[in-house]
Amino acid sequence: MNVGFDLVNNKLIIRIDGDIDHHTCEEIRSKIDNEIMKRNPKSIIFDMKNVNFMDSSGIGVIIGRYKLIMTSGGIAAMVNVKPQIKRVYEICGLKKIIPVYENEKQALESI
Amino acid sequence: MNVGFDLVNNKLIIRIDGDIDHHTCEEIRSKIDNEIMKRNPKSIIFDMKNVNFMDSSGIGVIIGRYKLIMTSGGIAAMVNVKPQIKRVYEICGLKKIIPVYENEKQALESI
Amino acid sequence: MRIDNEMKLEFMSKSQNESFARSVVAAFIAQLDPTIDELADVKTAVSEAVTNAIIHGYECQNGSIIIISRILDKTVEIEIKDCGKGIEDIELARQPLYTSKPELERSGMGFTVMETFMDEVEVESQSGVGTTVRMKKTFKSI
Amino acid sequence: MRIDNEMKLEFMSKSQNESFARSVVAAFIAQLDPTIDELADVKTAVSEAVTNAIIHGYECQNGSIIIISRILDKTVEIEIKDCGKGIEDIELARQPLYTSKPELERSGMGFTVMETFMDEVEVESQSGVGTTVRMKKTFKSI
Ligand SMILES: Nc1ncnc2c1ncn2[C@@H]1O[C@H](COP(=O)(O)OP(=O)(O)O)[C@@H](O)[C@H]1O
Ligand SMILES: Nc1ncnc2c1ncn2[C@@H]1O[C@H](COP(=O)(O)OP(=O)(O)O)[C@@H](O)[C@H]1O
Repeated sequence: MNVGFDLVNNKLIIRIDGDIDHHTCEEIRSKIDNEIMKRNPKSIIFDMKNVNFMDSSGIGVIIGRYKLIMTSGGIAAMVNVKPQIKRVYEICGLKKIIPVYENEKQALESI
Repeated sequence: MNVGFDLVNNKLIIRIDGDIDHHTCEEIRSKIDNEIMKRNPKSIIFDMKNVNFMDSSGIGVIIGRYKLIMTSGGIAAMVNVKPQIKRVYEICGLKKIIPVYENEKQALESI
Repeated sequence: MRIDNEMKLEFMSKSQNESFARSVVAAFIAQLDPTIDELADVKTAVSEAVTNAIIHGYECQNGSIIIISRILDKTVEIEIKDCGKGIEDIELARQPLYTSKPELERSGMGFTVMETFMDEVEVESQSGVGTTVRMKKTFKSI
Repeated sequence: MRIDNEMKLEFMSKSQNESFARSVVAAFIAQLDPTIDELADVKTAVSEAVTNAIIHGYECQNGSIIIISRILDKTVEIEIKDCGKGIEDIELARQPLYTSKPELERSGMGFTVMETFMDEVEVESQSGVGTTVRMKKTFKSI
């Protein structure tokens, strides 16, 4: 499970590559938490361009990271979200707490 | 199962689209035989560009059409053959009876 | 009713089989020519039920999961069965946000996802015996 | 030897299940990270054995086909079983170009393809009882 990172203006872009399910969750979670610990960013942006599948286990991971960044007063956003993932995301009520932007540029300007 | 045809200089190009296995064979066979009956070509060229899978049932269909065109003194060739199909083709000894060309142009010039 | 096609799959409760299970069901329903959205819906619902069998049913111990799927005309039926610990209160379990394992960062949305993406979801469970989730979806004809 | 993963698939002897069966085995061995060629080899061998069960074993009548697959380290074992008419002379059946159904334009190359693409092929069969084909292939580590 490949997770890439970029820090832009103290905003951590998290690029997940592959399906997010219970099997891949654990690794994604620990990679992200390590990076947040190390870089201490102001906010986080999930780049979902290379995620073709996500189920409610993935929602758990996203919410967990959202809570983590909240404790230090930060916020979370999501970009490049494909239709299947958008539907799971909406059903699970994430729309209300983690805004979705078209692309990275818009997210970086808005948060 | 889609099978397209083109007649160039009395040579029938047969464009098969999809997997060739026992399930799809019957339809491929009858479409090709109808077309050969109707157009009475001098020779036939199998265009395998859109075939990603073929097993020995497919070999049966190819040999069957080869025999059919042979009875009227014609020949058969094959173009745009992908690696998996080339391997099945070689194992089954088709190489000796049906020449493979890189592309349509080469086949049309050579046969 | 006439069954057009049927398959039964049995596999070990290992988390790498979550993606395997959804690929199998996707390959099976391919004969119904589902839309991309319909295919994604079924894969997601299957992923939820299989994940639940692994995490909750068997609590990540060894066990066997069975998927039976039937195609009748334009409808697919999918049954996902474990012989794990079972659900004590099914009604509670199906509530959105309810999870018995918040420590694992579960969202508690598995059943809600299944119910949203499939036309029907039926849960049968008995403590200490196991759980069966039965789902149905009818595809729109083209 | 330790089994790393195992699955069992049962399906109806319908020709549309030929592509289903090879997709299932392909999805199962994906966890071994096979090369494109290795994946194609296994899919082709599975397609041959399943087609034989449908055409020769059940002679296109209703029946049930079982695939059991196991992963042990870098090796996959695949067992394809029918309860059809069986093979009288296995040695003859395995000869290249031998087919009992030339009227169906069979090439008689099914067993040869299986033997070429897999490391081991074992055939067990009994007239009137059925046929089991057991194949093995070890993937090259990367
Ligand atoms: N197969 C199962 N075996 C035992 N308990 C289950 C099973 N499936 C679901 N449950 C119970 O139902 C609850 C809700 O499930 P779900 O909505 O999928 O949320 P989550 O998996 O996030 O906990 C689980 O927390 C668990 O207690
Ligand atoms: N599952 C089976 N049940 C009964 N007979 C079989 C089975 N598999 C193979 N055979 C016999 O072995 C012969 C050779 O098989 P194969 O090499 O695959 O060639 P083909 O399928 O083209 O006939 C078949 O023609 C058939 O008589």
